[in-house]
Amino acid sequence: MSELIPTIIAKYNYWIYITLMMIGLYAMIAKNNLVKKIVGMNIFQTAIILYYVSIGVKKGATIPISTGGHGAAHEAVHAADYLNPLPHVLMLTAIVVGVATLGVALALCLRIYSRYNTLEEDEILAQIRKK
Amino acid sequence: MLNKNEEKNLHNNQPETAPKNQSSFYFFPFLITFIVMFGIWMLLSGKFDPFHLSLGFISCAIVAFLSSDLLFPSPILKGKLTVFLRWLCYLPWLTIELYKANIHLVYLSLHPRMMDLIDPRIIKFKSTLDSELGLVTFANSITLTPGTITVNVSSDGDFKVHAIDKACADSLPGEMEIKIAKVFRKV
Amino acid sequence: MDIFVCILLFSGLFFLTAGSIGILRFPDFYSRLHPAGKLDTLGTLLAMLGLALFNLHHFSLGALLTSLKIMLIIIFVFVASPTATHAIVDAGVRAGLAPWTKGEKRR
Amino acid sequence: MKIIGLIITIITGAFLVYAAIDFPAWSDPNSPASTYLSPYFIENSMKDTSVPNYVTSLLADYRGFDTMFETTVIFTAGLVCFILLRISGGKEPETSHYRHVLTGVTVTLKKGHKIPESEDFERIDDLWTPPDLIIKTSCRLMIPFIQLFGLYVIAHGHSSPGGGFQGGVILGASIILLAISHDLRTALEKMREKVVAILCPIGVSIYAGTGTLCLLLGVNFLDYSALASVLHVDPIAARSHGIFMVEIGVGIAVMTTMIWIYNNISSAGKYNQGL
Amino acid sequence: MDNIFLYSSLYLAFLMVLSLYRAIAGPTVLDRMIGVNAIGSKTTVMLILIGLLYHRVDMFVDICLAYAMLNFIAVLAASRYFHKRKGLSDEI
Amino acid sequence: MFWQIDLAILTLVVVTAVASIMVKDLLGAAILFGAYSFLMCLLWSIMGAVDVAFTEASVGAGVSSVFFVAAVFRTSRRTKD
Amino acid sequence: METITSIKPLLAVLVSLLVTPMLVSSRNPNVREGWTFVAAIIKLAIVASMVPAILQGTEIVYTVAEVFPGVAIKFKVDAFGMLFALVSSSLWIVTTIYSIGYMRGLNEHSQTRYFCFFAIALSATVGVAFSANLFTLYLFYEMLSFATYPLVAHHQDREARSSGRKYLLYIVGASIGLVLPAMMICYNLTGTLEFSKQGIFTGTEPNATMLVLLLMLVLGFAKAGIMPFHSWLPAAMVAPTPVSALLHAVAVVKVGAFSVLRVLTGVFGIDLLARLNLGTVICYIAAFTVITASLIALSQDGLKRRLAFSTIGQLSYIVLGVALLSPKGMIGGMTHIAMHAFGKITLFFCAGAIFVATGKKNISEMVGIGRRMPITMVAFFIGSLSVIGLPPTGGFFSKWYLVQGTIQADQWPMLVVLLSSSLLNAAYFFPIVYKAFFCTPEEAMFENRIEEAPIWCVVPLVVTAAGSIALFFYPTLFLKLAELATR
Amino acid sequence: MSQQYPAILVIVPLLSAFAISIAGWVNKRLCFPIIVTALSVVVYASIGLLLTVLEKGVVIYHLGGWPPPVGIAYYVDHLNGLVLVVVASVALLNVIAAKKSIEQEFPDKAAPFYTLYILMVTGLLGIVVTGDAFNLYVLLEIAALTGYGLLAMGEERAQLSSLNYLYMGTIGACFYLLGVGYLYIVTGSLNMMDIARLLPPLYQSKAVLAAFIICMVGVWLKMAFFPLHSWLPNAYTHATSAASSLIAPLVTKVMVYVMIRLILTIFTPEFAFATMALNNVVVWLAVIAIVMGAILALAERNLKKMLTFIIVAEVGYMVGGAWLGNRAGMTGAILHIVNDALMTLCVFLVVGNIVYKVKGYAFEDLQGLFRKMPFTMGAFVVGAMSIIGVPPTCGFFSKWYLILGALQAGHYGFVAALIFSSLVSVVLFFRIFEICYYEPFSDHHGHDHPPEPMDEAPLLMVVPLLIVAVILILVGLYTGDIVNHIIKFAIPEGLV
Repeated sequence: MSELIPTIIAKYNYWIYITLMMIGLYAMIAKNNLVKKIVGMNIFQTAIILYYVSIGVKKGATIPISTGGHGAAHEAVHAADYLNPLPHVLMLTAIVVGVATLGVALALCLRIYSRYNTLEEDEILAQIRKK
Repeated sequence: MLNKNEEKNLHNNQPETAPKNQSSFYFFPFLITFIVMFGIWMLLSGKFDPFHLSLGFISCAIVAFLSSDLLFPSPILKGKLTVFLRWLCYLPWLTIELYKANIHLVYLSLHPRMMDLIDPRIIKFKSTLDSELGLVTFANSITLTPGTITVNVSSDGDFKVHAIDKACADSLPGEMEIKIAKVFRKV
Repeated sequence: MDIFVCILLFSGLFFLTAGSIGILRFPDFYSRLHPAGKLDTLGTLLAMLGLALFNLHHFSLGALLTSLKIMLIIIFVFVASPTATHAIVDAGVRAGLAPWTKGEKRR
Repeated sequence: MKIIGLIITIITGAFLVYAAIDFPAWSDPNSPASTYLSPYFIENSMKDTSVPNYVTSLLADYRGFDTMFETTVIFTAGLVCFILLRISGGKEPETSHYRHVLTGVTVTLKKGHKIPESEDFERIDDLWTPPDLIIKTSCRLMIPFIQLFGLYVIAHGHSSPGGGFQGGVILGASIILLAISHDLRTALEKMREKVVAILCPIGVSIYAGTGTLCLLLGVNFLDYSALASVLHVDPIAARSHGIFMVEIGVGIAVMTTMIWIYNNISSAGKYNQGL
Repeated sequence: MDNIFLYSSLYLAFLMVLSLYRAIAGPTVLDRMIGVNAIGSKTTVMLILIGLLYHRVDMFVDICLAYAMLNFIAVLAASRYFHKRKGLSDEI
Repeated sequence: MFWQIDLAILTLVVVTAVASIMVKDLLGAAILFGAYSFLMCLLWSIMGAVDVAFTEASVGAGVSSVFFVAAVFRTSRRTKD
Repeated sequence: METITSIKPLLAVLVSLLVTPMLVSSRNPNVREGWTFVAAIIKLAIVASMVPAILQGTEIVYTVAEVFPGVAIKFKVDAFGMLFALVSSSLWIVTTIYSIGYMRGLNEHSQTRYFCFFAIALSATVGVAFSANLFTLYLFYEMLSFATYPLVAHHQDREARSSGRKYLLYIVGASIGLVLPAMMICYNLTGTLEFSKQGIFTGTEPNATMLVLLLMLVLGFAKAGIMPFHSWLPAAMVAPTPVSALLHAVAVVKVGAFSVLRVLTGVFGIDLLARLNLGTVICYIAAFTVITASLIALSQDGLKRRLAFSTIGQLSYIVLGVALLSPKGMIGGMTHIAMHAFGKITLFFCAGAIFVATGKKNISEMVGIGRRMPITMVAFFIGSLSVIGLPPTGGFFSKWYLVQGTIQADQWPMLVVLLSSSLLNAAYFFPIVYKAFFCTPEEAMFENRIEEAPIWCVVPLVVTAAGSIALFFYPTLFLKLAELATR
Repeated sequence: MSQQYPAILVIVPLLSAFAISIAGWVNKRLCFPIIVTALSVVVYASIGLLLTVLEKGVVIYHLGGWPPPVGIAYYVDHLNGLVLVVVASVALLNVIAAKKSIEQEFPDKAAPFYTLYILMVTGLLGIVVTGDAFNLYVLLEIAALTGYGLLAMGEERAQLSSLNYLYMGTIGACFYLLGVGYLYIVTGSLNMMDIARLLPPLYQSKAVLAAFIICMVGVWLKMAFFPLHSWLPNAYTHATSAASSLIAPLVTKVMVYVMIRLILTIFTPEFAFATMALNNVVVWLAVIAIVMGAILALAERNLKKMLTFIIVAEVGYMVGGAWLGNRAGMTGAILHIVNDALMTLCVFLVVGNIVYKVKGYAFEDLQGLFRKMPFTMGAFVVGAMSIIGVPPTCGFFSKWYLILGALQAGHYGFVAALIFSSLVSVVLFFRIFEICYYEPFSDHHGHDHPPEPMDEAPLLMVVPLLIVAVILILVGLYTGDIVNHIIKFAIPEGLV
């Protein structure tokens, strides 16, 4: 028990990312509405982004932009002073991919709606089966 | 979609200066937009080396080219500057009004028997303002000040306002309209 | 200076608090918009003003510009907030929401 | 389904929790992620590319290849929305509506008839509602500033947060705001469909083209230092400029894609009255 | 001063909880919009506070501005929904 | 990185996420999802990931919510869950 | 043993395959059948040209491509393969003539398809005959299975389709389900699949494995018709008679028997089988098949069905002969491939000719047919003599050797089986012939007027009947080949 | 120029995609020449790369001039050299064959279609060639997004199935991303080789274990491995023929490649097979996949859907083969990537031709096709034989290696499953042959149908198809060379 609490606190971000991810996953599996699933999908993606960003955090470091500005190229830079920029870069990509997926998914929803006039998966399937 | 009566009503309320003729290009609006934009650019950028300035130049030109007709829907610029200056002078007064109104609202919010104090209602009145910007300023000012929110404005100056209690409702149009009318009066 | 900043900041926070409480307590959608539209605007305004002032502590051109940028945000909020409030209330009217009148139950 | 979902979720979650026990503690400065590769970027970014924002240099140079594909992903999304939703022209609707601007009278015409070109009438759709005066006016005043801000963000990606993506999105959002506050037709007059559709690939091509230019100049793909000979600057500055060119390409692509997707979704491909 | 900012931020987070209650509880969509809008205005302040905490406020101002703009656009878009689709039959 | 704020916002984020998938109205879900994204943006700026925060503010929160609303506008708000 | 590398085996295989485009593209039936003839004759010529070399004891080898380490698509012509190839390619010519008569006589549809797949089937048959390893054999075996499917289901009606399905199910099911894994296991155990006299196994493998492998391989080549994998053959009799004749008396079923023999001699090796006493197992399975099939044949009324069950029984002779593991028995088994082929093809030709001329399929409807079609029925008589194994037909020699083999191997029960089955053979063939010729005029179902089938049908059956008799007097070629193979 | 091949491989299709997109607004007739030229260049470059690899060994290309752990690098070794050639040539052959049907099905959206098509090819090529774990994710998303678009362009149900694919695909990609994140948190690197170098001391870490499992689950989702396969059949069935004949041969195969790359390169076989000890579970899953795929295919009365279930079974082959944990099985899996891509292409092109002419692919639409479209159906027979696994065609040889691997691993269940699925394929395909071979039953109607005249698909569609059919046999005959000269070197020495 005495070890458990520090573990929980030291990795709070990781627990939350798992929670969020599971919320998203649950929504994607269990929800019946297509748009709801998309919401779940986005939560799922953001959870992963949260995870990555949490990797990049460093105690006592500042944001990954040089304080020196353009001119001060040759001052010594201490890596420990700055946050790890790599996960940030990766996550920029992930966010953009997320919005791209979102756009495509919504476009598909629109097409489906115009065809079946509903967004509930079971109703759509019932319509398909009837044919 | 629309209720028939309402549709007619709404249609009659139309402002006349919907941005049209996007293709036409006027030089003076362009220039003024450009200058305003460049000012903002310098503020935002904070870098005054040639590289960034030239970037700013290009950016401002792009924005001015794209959107000068949004900032200045009509090419007639006479008196706009005066109006703008007067509008700036109006702002401090508005801030004070805002402050006063908020004190009242805080009182309402935090009062334990708030439900008894308030008496919401929707009132209608007609404003004498005729310029579009004037109407919008007035509407936004109403929204920001004592217990009132503009629900709807027509281009003729018909206001529909939601007021939180009777006192607030009674204070309209009041002093504010006069002040704004002063700002937007013809030069 | 710090005290002045603190006063501004805290009064801003105070208005924001009142706004939040107001949003919770007012009985219907229209009346809730009052605290949301006004108190939040003012609260933001004051708090930001304080922060902009604080930023001028170590005065330099950069700091001044930053403070001016914060002022820019203030102006933006000043224009955008009533517009957003209006948009929401307009939506309520179009949605056909009847305003609460005295004596009704809280909605 | 709900129970199955719950079970799957719980199992997965438990597994992930189990795995997370072995992680280095959060915000530990000595974790491998913070000590292995990232110091290189932090310490050498200025030397290699003279870009103070490490994220930007990493994004557009060290891992520029990723970013190129990221932009392509955006472009793809736009294209997919287009291909899925856009109802291609040629089919005239049964009835068309025109509104007399001064009186607000709506004229409905059967197929085939047309109103002579004039200032007084504007084409509207059956879902038409008048734009709100306050929203319209305040947005009209805001849009140029938003656009300027977007351009500023693109231009200053080197030294402050932001860059092509963010600026591009803000630029796109300004046009979307125009469409929201006025209507889609107005926005389309600003940014025609064809312009959007052509600018978008051009934006990505600027990125890929910069890389190809480097390749043609005899070094590896996306190695901006080759641009030194073209721009007459030293290789480090050339990298900085290369990054800048790339950011512009990204900005254009992202802006147009956002507009493209919005146009298609909000009008369901009909390009009439939008949201 | 940092401590003041830190606790102010925490306080703002607490205020967000209050606004979030409105956003979650409803009862109408419009109430949710009010709640979200209120969260947005608090967030702008908080972003600046964080910038000050990092001592890099110049970097955060841009985000703050963009945030304010896009929050505005999002709220506007949501309210425009009712502009075109009046009420409809389902819950509002 | 300020763990106190981080903690508070993380909790809020979870609440918002749950709310946005539980709410029985798609427009409400879209709005709450917007709030979720904005909170995420805040979270990232707290963690010092300014560029990610910027991108999330513009892409994730702003444009995504607009897309959502547009899609809901073109389809239906009705949902059974 | 000397080996020669020559492309001839490949050519012999490819000839009929390459002619198919010509068949498909030719619009005129005469041209088409002309091509078939040309191919058949070239094929026979190529095969025959290799005979002298084989008779001198050399082997002809050709490797096409190595597909796995140690496994190649490779041809090897040895005496046994040559025997089989010779029989099938020479009978192809005869069958082609017969096909023309039969198909045109009945005005059948889709004749182009028929001739095409016939040609492909022949390619595959020769390929099996010449294959140098189990893999190549399997390849051509599968090819044959698929190529004969359209022939079996040629009539396209319900019955033909269901028979076709049954055919595929048995043949392909057994080959993929049993042969393929068995082959893989062999390869996994030994690393090679090459046929060789002493077998590919080292002999150290566990007995149970060997037994399972043996059963998988022997039963897996279901074309050999060993029970319980036999029932496709009667079903396949819905095919046009030339198909039944060549394929189900010569090519296909003999391919099965040939493959089994190859497996027994080339993969396991006689010595190993003898040492492990596995031959007896096969013997008993084959003997069971022989007796059962003959008994079933007795009760069949459909002429072709009776012939089919007869074939099942006769095929097991071949397997039985080799499984005796005695040299004489092996010679008997191998020559039986040729002898039975000539005999049985004659019988099928006759059945077809009867069908073409009268439309009758059942034995009970053939009373007195000898008066109407004397030539056909005489040929039928000769054919049945050959199958029973009575002189003066070639069948006598193979049976003679088989009997000697049983004695040599000390397998007395098998001798009994052989003799009793010969009796049964006689019992199901002679009544037909007897009823055809010797019946009272009241019983006769046909008018007393000679009306043979078309000349194209009659000539082949006369030729093959004559061949059967000729083999009694000149059996040396086949005997020599069989002796070479057992050496 | 030859040292730039890895870049050209991706850049040329990418740039041509934009060119096509623009050309679509200017002059539509330019699109097809551009795409064919670009893909030809790609094929040329990929073959050149493979030859270079065969000659000199692994080719490493530093993008942006940054050396590997810092920047992104491309690694081309024997494994992906082979897959590259397959991907490129399948794409080229398919686009030529699909031109007519694209023009028929969506005349006004041909240009965006071509753009998506070539972007997808770019994504797939990139996935195959990249040496960076995160770069792979981005490319995965490109391939996936284009895939959603292409698949959704089909008939009515296509959108729903495509949306389901999108959900599953996103989860899969996210899992993969998460796995990469787990690797990153323990190693701090993203480069595959670098990770492989850093990992061995960490093999006991739970995070690495989780990373492996999560990556695998993600990739399995993407490739429709058995319990996660539900999206595939509908998505592929309802798509247009031009799209499905690109996606069906390539996507699942490329994902199998990714899996093999993960096993062989990032987490070395020692970890995957020895430390994890999951072999048996996965192979049994593969067995179930094969059996279920076969059984579900039996239940279908629709050619295209049946083929999709066969794909599910084939995925089982490859996954099972790779997880047998020995050299023969791995060889079989890699060989099957090549073979399955080709044979799936073959049968899907046939479906495309049938749809072009007959406008349907339910079983009842297929009657009398052999007479009507002899060349198409001839190629179909070859493709079917290959799927069944009849010797001269290539399908047999990969099956051979798979069975051999299973025997060596002592996994008889897998052998049985392979045999079973072959038998089921026989039933499946001969059922179809029966229908299209014979004219309709004449015993009900009494009157004879006049034989339908030959009505073959256009030459542009038939010629690529026949080429594929010939390639199927050629690859079969030259399997020995492929295995001995390429695949042998693709598998690390450690795997016996």
